[in-house]
Amino acid sequence: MIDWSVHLPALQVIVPMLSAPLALLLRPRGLAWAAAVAASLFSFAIAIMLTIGVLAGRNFNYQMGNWPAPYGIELGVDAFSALVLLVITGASSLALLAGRRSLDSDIEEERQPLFYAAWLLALAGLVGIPVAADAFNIFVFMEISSLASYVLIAGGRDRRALPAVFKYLMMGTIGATFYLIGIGLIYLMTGTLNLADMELRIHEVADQKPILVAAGFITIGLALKAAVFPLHVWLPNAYTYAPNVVTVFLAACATKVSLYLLLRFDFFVFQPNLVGHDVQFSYFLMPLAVLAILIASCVALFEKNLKRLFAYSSVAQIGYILLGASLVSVAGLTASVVHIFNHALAKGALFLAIACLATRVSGLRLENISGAAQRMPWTMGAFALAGFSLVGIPGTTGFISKWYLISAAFAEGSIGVALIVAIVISSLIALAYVWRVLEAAYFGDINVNTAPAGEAPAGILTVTWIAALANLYFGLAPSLPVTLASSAAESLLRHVP
Amino acid sequence: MELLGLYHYWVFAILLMIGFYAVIAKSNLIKKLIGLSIFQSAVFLLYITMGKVDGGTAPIIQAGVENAVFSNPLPQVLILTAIVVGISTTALGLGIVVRIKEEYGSIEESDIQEIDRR
Amino acid sequence: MIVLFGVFLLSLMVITALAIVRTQHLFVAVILTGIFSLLMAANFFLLDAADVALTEAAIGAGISTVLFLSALALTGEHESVRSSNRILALSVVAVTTLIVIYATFDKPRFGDPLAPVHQHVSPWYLETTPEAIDIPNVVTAVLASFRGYDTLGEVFVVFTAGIGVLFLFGARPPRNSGSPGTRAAEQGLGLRHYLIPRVVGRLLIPFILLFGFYVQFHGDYGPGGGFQAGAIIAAAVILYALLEGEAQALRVIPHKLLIGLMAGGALLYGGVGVASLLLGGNFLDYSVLAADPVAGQHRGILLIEAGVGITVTGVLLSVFHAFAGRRRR
Amino acid sequence: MSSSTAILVALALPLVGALGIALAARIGNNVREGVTLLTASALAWTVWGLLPELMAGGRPAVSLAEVLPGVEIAFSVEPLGMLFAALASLLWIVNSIYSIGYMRGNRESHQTRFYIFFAIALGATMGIAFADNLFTLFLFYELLTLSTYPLVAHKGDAKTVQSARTYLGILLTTSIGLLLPAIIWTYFVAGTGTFTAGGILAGKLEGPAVGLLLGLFVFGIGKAAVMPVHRWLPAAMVAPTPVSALLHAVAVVKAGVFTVTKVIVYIFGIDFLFAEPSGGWLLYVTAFTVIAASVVALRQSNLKRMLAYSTIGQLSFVLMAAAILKPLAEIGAAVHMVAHAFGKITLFFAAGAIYTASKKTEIFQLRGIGHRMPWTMTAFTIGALSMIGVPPTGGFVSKWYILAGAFQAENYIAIATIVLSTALNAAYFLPIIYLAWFAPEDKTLQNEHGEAPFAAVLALTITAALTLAFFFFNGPLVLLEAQIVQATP
Repeated sequence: MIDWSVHLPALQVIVPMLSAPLALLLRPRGLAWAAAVAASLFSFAIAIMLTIGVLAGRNFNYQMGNWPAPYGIELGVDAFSALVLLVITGASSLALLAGRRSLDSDIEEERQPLFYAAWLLALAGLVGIPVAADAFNIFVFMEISSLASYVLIAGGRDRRALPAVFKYLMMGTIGATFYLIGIGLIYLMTGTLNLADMELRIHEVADQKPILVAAGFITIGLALKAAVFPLHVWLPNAYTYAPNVVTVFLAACATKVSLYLLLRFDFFVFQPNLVGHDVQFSYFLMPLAVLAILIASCVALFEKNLKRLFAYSSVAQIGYILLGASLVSVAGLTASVVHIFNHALAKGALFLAIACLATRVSGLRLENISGAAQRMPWTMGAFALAGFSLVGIPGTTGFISKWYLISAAFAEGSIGVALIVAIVISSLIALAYVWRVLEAAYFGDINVNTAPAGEAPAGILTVTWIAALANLYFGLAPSLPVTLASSAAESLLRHVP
Repeated sequence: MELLGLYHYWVFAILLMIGFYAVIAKSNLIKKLIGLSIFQSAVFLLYITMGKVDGGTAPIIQAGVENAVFSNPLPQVLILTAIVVGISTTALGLGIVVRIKEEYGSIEESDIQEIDRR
Repeated sequence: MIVLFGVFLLSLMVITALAIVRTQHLFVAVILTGIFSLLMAANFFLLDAADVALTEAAIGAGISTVLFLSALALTGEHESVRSSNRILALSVVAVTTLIVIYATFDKPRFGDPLAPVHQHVSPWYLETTPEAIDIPNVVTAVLASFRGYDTLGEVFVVFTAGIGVLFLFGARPPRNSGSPGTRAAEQGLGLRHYLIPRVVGRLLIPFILLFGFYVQFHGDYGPGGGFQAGAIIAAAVILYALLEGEAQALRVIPHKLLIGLMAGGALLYGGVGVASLLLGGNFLDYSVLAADPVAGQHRGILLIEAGVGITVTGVLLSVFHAFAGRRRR
Repeated sequence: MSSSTAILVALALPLVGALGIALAARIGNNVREGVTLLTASALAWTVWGLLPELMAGGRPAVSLAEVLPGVEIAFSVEPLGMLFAALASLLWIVNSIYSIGYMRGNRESHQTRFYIFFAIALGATMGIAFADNLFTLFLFYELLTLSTYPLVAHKGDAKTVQSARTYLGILLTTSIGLLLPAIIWTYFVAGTGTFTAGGILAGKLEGPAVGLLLGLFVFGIGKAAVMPVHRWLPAAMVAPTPVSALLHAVAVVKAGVFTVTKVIVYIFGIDFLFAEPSGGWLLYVTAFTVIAASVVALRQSNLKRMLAYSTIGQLSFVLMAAAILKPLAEIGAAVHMVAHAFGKITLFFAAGAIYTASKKTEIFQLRGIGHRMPWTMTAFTIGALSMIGVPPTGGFVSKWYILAGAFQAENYIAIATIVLSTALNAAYFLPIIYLAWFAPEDKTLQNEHGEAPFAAVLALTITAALTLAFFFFNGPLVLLEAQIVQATP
């Protein structure tokens, strides 16, 4: 009898991956969606099982092809990766479940099998990264996820999606290549690709110039992929012109995976080995994070296109995640990791609500949704809930993140106070831009020409509400993400001398 | 040999620079893609260079040959993968460029921005 | 002598790269890129990387050039705007280069057998391959078995690109301008009316195919394997399409079959992994595929290399047809 | 029903009521209003049922969940909260009766939404009253803000939405911008945010930081309307009058001063704060607000806006009493909350009744209106006298205690402020009383009207009676609130 639980880390990747060619071959075409949903839900279930295992104190290590590490490729799942896996597979499942009708209107029927195959590949690529424990393997899966995401975004109806994708492709490839250069330099000095092995062997490297340069290349390369300010320029248009449910999926997890990797590399490989790297890391990231938070929030405040508005908000939220990490403390990292989870919930729900709106409103601009709440009360209700979560109203997930972040900042003394001021100001800006939308929808006059005819279809609405209520649930009972996050933070910091 | 080694690394750096420059400075999308592939090629060179061993041969073990020195197989494997990844990216990029041409009638970045602004 | 040749090749590469960036004629740039790839392949060969050299030649110089040219046919060959943001580009590039050169100061000596790269993992591969896998080509052993999971990922990267291009071109072009009739006819005919290319091509195609299969199945013993073979076989079919016309080529290998190849190869590879799971091993542990572990490795490598070759052929051909079948408006 | 169950029931009742209202609205308006009244009565019964245990010195408590390590959603009943909850729940009944008269009399739209959010707001008020720690309090504080927004923006025209934006903007900005950091700071310093007799910050914080934290709290709690964060209150007057009456004279604003008082008493501890000079600014700021608001009120011509500024002054009056930091003054603060609630709700009811009957909103229009609306204007007079502090009204009692506390502390600024504000109160209320009763009617105005609908008149009569009764029967309350200061070690 095979003990399947041993194989969970591998199954996590190969289930969506092998489903992709199957989905492509399926006839009739409507089945492709069903196959994608099934595969996505299945990998969600695997992620849940992995999480349960991790919570029970189990450590998942898997030798691909049964070759011992560091010679073969190793997979590993700990609390941090489990949390990211939950986010990815959850976002994919919800977006797919919600997206059938919405995608039907965006993508012609004959192209749909290709599209769903690309979706599954994106999913496989994204889950492949947190599961991997080998630097080069990460690169391969990064490329699968990137190429597949380009395809998904290119499915947008607006032709502006194409230049947006091209830009994303360029910057994404440069980011990946930078990462590859960094890995190459480390490999040059240590002769290994396995992350754990790397950490041990960098100690022995006498002169560290190449390692230092490698740290720079890897950090910048991943920052590009994670849309860290000011390397975020690909993000707003890519999110804006992608099909609506693709935006849900990618906004919830694509940049998060790169952030995960950034943190993992910095804390597992560089912090323990490079003298003063923690300080460099902080000085490099903290100003960027603060600028991201403030500037991107301000841009969002004046943006009229709904999707782009929240895309800029994502750039700001990435700043929050980095800000916590840049404090290099348990509290700060916990805040970061919790926010990875919480922001995915909030943004996912928001973009789902926007997808709901899009089923009835054309041109998702602020003036077009004037009075929409009267025709679409459920949609706007979910939108409001998710919006509150983004702002950080107590009782929602966003509040939990803010709580941890501000607590962590208090521990930093006078710099902390300045950070708190920045956090608070940007929360208020977030309040303003969320409110601008809500006010237009609830109290704007209905424009006869553009007003929605009625409520969104029940299917997508149900999924949206599940996501919105998750914001409430994890705001009041956040023990799952908090437990995972604090254990992730501790394991990250254990590597810092 | 030492000099050749450094020369390899510097050529890597120069090619990287040329490719990167083309990616950033060129407005033509095809030219950008060409730049990107030069950029990636430079990295291939870096890896393969580090795999070389003095007096080594390709890592193919021949029967009867004892004490042969082999170059490092691992970087070669990695670059095999990277080359394939590179062509995949290029193919997708070209596809997007063709679609952009169809939609916008131009493949110059500046023209496209101009059209979108209107 | 080799040193001189190496320096010569490298210098030539730099010059070619500069020429590529400077020329405003995209056709010239693409052809130069092909030459650049060939130079690179030659250089790889000097550095003992035979497999990589073969791949770079087949994919970088061959397939990539074909793709660029077919794209050029659809987009135009002249670069009208020279450079947009030169200052930004120059400064970013200068900083990057300085950093890279800074890193090279402490690099281990080129070719030093005692460098850390050659100390840790790679000796293990060289030692373990004869006993555990028993094929001469260590690169293939690492590629297909020790790091088979990477290669699986790689196949899926190719697969993704194939899906991507098909997806992009599945969208109808916005306007049907131009005169589709004549253009289609032209494409349909290929070079059928030109006797010399046709005869030479016809003579060549079987040999190219044969070479492709040789590379596919000889990959265990010498340089080669699924990727190279896939590229070569695809090149043969592309040549056929050029000679006999798109339509004829599609009649031989229809669209549906291509998609089947794309998906089938990937599934074959994955299937081998799942089979080893079901037989009680870890994913991609070929040892369990036969009673004897080494025989199992042989079987596994044969199958996955076949999977790789099939997918690469399928994807490259699909991509080629997607480009070639697109009408310029 | 055990007392901890009672707490949960008190929290859940309004929410269940809101659901019931939504469902009942499909049956008919009378059923809907019936549900509202039923919910209000049940709530009052539940809350008042807790009173005997409190009087006996009991402190029922219940903990729902631990959200984060050390951060719980927990509730407990202590004298201040009991007072606040009892007051709000009692007045909700009266207010509901009044709402029926007002909303129907003015043919308001979206009445179902109105009653639903009203019930939710009351639920949030109960949460604030019973919160056992800062986190729980903050949770319900924000819920109260959000649930009252639709009530303020009820009319939905551009001007109303603009005012509602000011309302929400100021309240959320201050709470997220100042109160939240203050709360997290407290948790960070003290390791807990549980309201504890005698405070939790003593020995954990010193010097200017104390004053700073107090500032974050006082201005973060925008609902207390200490200048300069008072502007939301006049803005909120665009709401229908029942909202202004119960929420913006009782529930919301009292939630503000209640929270500040609670923070002073249970987080800082009055002895700690008294000994710490950096917190002394609170007295001056509140004293200034009392005077300044009264002066502004003097210049208002719109009746509701005048009442709003009067409220701002009275709120700071309570805070100033708390800031005297002497036992008698703390009792006075609590008592004044009640006295002001009865008086001010009466005044608002009267203003609303006048509007319903005659559509008059400005003070100068009220000449001789006493003869057309004798019940209403009698109630108005009683309310106004209570504001000034003339016996036999409730206002007199609280001013007495506060003045006694001020003398106890020899705090001459407070004494002077009390005297001056009394004079100012008289200056803006007496002219109205004079106009209403003794001035001849303005013949150019459309004056053919009588009293407001019966429900409205009934409600304002009840509250006026309560104002008078409070003068005579305040003993139990004083006893109850004395526990706060006795508990101080």
